[in-house]
Amino acid sequence: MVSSKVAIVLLQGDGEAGTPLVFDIESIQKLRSIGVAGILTGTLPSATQQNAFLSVPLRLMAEEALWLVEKQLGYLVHGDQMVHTAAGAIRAEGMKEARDELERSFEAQREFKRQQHHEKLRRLGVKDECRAEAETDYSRLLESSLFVETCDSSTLISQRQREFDKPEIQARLAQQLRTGCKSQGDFHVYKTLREQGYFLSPGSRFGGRFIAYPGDPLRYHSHMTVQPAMDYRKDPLDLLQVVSGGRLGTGVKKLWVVGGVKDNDSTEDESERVSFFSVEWAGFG
Amino acid sequence: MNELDEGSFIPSSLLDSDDDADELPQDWSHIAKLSRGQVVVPKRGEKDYEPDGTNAQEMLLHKAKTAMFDSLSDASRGSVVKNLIKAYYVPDLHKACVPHPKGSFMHTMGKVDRNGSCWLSFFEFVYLAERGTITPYYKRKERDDHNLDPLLGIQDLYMLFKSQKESDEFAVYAHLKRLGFIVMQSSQNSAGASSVEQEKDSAVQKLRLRFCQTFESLSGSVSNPFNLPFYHPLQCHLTRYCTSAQIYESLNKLIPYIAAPKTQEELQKDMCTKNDSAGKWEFSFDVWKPQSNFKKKTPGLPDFQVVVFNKNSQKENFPTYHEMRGLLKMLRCKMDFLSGQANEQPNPTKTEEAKGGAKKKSKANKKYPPHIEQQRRIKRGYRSFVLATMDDGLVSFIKITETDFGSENVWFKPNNAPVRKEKGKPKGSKFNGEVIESR
Amino acid sequence: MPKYVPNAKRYKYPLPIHPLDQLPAIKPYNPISWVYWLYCYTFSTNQLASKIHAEFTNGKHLTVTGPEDMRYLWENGFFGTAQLSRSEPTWKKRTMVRLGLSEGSTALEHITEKRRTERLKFKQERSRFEAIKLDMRQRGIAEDQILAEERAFLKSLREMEKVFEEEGDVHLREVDEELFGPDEQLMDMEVLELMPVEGIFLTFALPVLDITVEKLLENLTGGEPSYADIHELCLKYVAYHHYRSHGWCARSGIKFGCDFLLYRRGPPFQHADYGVKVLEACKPFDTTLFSGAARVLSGARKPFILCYVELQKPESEVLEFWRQGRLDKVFCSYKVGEASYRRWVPGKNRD
Amino acid sequence: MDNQHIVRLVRNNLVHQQLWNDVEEAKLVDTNLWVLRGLPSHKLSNDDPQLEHEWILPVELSQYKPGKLTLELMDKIFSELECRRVTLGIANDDGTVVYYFIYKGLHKPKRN
Repeated sequence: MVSSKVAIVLLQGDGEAGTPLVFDIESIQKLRSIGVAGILTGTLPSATQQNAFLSVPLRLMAEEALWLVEKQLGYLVHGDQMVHTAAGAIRAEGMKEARDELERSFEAQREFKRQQHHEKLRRLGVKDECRAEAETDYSRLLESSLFVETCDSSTLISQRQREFDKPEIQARLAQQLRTGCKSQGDFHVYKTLREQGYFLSPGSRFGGRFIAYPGDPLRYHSHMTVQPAMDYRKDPLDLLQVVSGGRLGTGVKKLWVVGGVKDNDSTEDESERVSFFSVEWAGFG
Repeated sequence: MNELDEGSFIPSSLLDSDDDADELPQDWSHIAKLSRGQVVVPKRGEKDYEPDGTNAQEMLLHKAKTAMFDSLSDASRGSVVKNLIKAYYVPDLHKACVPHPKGSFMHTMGKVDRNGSCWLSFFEFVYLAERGTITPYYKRKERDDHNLDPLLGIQDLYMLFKSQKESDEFAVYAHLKRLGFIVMQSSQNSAGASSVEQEKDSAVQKLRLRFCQTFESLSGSVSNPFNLPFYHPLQCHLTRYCTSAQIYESLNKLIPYIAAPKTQEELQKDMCTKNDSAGKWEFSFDVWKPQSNFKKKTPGLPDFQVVVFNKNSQKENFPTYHEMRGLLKMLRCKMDFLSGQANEQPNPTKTEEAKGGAKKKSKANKKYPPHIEQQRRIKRGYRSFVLATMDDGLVSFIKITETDFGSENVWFKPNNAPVRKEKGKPKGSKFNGEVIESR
Repeated sequence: MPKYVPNAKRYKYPLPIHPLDQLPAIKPYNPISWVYWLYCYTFSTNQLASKIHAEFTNGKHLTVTGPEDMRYLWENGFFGTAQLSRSEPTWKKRTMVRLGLSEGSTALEHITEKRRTERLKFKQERSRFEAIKLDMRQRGIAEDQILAEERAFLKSLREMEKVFEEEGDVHLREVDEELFGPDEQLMDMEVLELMPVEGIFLTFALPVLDITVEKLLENLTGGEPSYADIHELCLKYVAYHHYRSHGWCARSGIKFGCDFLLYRRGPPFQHADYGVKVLEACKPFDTTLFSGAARVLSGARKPFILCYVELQKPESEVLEFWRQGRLDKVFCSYKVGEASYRRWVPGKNRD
Repeated sequence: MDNQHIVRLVRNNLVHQQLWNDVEEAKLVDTNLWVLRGLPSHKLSNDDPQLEHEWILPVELSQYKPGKLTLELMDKIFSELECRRVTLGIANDDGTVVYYFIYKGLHKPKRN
């Protein structure tokens, strides 16, 4: 089942937790189908002058990445030296293979374009004898219009990155990622909501840690602004935040939600780990 | 196509991901039209409250997803052989070299060396590769032969970021670049300033510093003279206040405040006072508004400077006031509030300000009554910088502006109040601007 | 008709301590006028004829109960908040109207109440339509037809809005009987509450309340406070005094998630201009703390001011001043610095 | 947490400003907290099936001290009252009382 897991690249320097990214569009599609939307952050080549519709890489929240690893749906890949090593290890045969690959892609493009061209000429009713002449011109034109693609995923390290999918490596990377988060409790809040079917996205713009959607954000309005996790027993509810949160929620039609995380050592059921409360302005006073 | 013109048909609601209209963009069916250059008015409010189990809704969601993923996979990055611009990443320099540079990106990006090669910073390299403007390769140091330099994918490029901070900064860089802003890395920019100039500067700097220090110590003793009991019960028997202003003035001596520098002189004084409060903060980018006559070599002062901050990283926090002040002292950019002054007292060393303010001058120099002028001053504030906040992929920008309520007194003065004129009936001098009670 | 008092006259003075603006004119050619002026000057005082009575109820709540006193504090600088109204004490007037005791103008709360009922009705209509829509979808009716239905529905809502008519009924509840004293007159249940910072301002900075500084401090922070006990209150007061003393009318910003709202003159004249959050200068904060308040405020088009207050002396020294009741020395040990926080949208700042 | 001193304040506000009916005071056994119970003058939300008695928990917001209302305490209150929502009656230090619904668990926002 290794192949079906999504590779999550952790960008990190020395001793850093890492920024989780996904580069492969099929993987992104798969994540979406299991309730992980993430945020696209790269320039969309077909519309490079705007920020509303972006392309790969897909950036995940640390909590998302950790949940995917825990659920065996994804695995973490890291190594700032990996590209250097892979590039250095390439031998002449390797490069030849890459060039052959490019040539094959060109050949396919030529084939496709010629066919289209012929099709067009036929439709226009150009006679066969005139065609031969046009053909040489066209060939020159065609050669310069062949497309060299910059791929989303790496071909250099595609073999190497699979080797990261081993329990002990995953445990280490996950631990590293987890300790770099501002709040440890947020993971439990994320997990509980995710497993109840909510889609979550980063929520700082609405004054929260997460925004929760009842289904795919492409189709549904968000329902809640989820606050950073609280300690169930120790942290007092900040009433000033309740007041502004509740008012804000009324305006944007989102409930203001707090989750209290119970201690690690408690024997309670995992699903009882977080206790949620939803706050809403009562409409008077 | 020119980088600037391209953006003009895109509605402003699409420009920024953190649009007011809530949430994330949803309708990818527009993007196909967008890339064909048609004017697109994004539709809003087509979302549902929650899944209701109907097929119709399923269908709509399916359509939305298809539109999204089709747009993603149809938009492949790269260029045709004719326009191919190869850029080679040089690992030791963490930069990329374009041996045969061409194209409009060179107006605002890269540095051309003696051999005619263009050197791209790592951000420029990744950004241009993402757009499909250049084709990225990895330069293997032991070989001159490019035939053995492998082609890189987007994933490879990202994996070459040296730290989380660098990748966060790149996200902000790309966000601004996509909108047509001209963005330079701040450190890169100042390092580029000629060393001679810097040396000359430092001599002057030292002189100024000494002056400022004496000034500081003097003003320090003056600004806090308050050691008398403030509102002593006897005060009311000894002093008579004849106007509300006098009462206010006796009250507002109590709390010391930090006054913002408001003129060239005050700014220079502030800049050369000791600055150790910025901590680890420094500006990431110098940013210029989109402009067609930009000169890389003599860019002038940037329109604003940006710091980047990751709100979810354990290592980072929203800047404290001390850190903000430290950043303000380091600020080297155009300052709107000076534009009016530059006109009155031309200063040859600061022509940039005058130039930058020229466009706005007509607006800024328009005379308002003093109390309106005052409100505008308070509201606009003084020095400012932009704080780009990274929230797991969503970037939002906050403008932090030094404000100064302490230097202004806004109590109501009946004599300055706008006098409402009654038609055809000139007011008597005794009237004093107040409306007479009506029965 | 009740006598109309224009705002400019009613709120003539920005502070409860008035200047001596009734002094006679001096005529340079008339020495008698000089003497008369001097006489008036000597025997005039800025002091109130009698200080306003304030007391602590329910522990820390500093309240003013005299109807005249409540009015005075409201009209001279907008101090305090009436517990049964939004800001100005209007409860008695409103209740008279509600119980049909006298005729008068409709108070603000009455109008909002009515609007709320209307809004609720509209919303009921909306949810009824949502159900219809769901039903149509379940029956597989085409989307554009549903949209057309929706447009028609929205139109009908607007019609309904137009024809909404007034209704006024008076009924006395059982519990309302506690409002009447032995003399069968409506009692004023309303009291004016002062924020702790307002209490300090009207005791220490201006001699307005009949309460001593010592008693005030004891009630606010206890007899033997530590520095931690007084810290927050000091920060808030320093900021409050700063704005008040430069002429702003500062009132609680609680409903906007911040500490103070600043008005140029006061609530009857215009909406608040700024929202202020008081912070410690050297303490790091979580961004969530700001972004909520910033959104609420920007929704109301009010700039958001971060007011940083910094202690410049050792804590022990300040605490000692506090214990001695030397509030002047306490508060001038702090320094104020300000920055504004606003969302910046690059796309709107390109030219 | 102790809220006895503000019960009257919130009660008067409910009765005389918000015009609620049948407002009663009660003390909880588990937590020693005072709560109010009363009937609003009109339906508070369209999502409510009908006009019902509401539970109100008076709490004090002091800007100078952090509160003591933990989520654990909230859970105790809910389990003793056995209701779907509690209304927080927040007494501010400026004299106003504001009201916020607090629901146990995740609750959906109003549709409109």
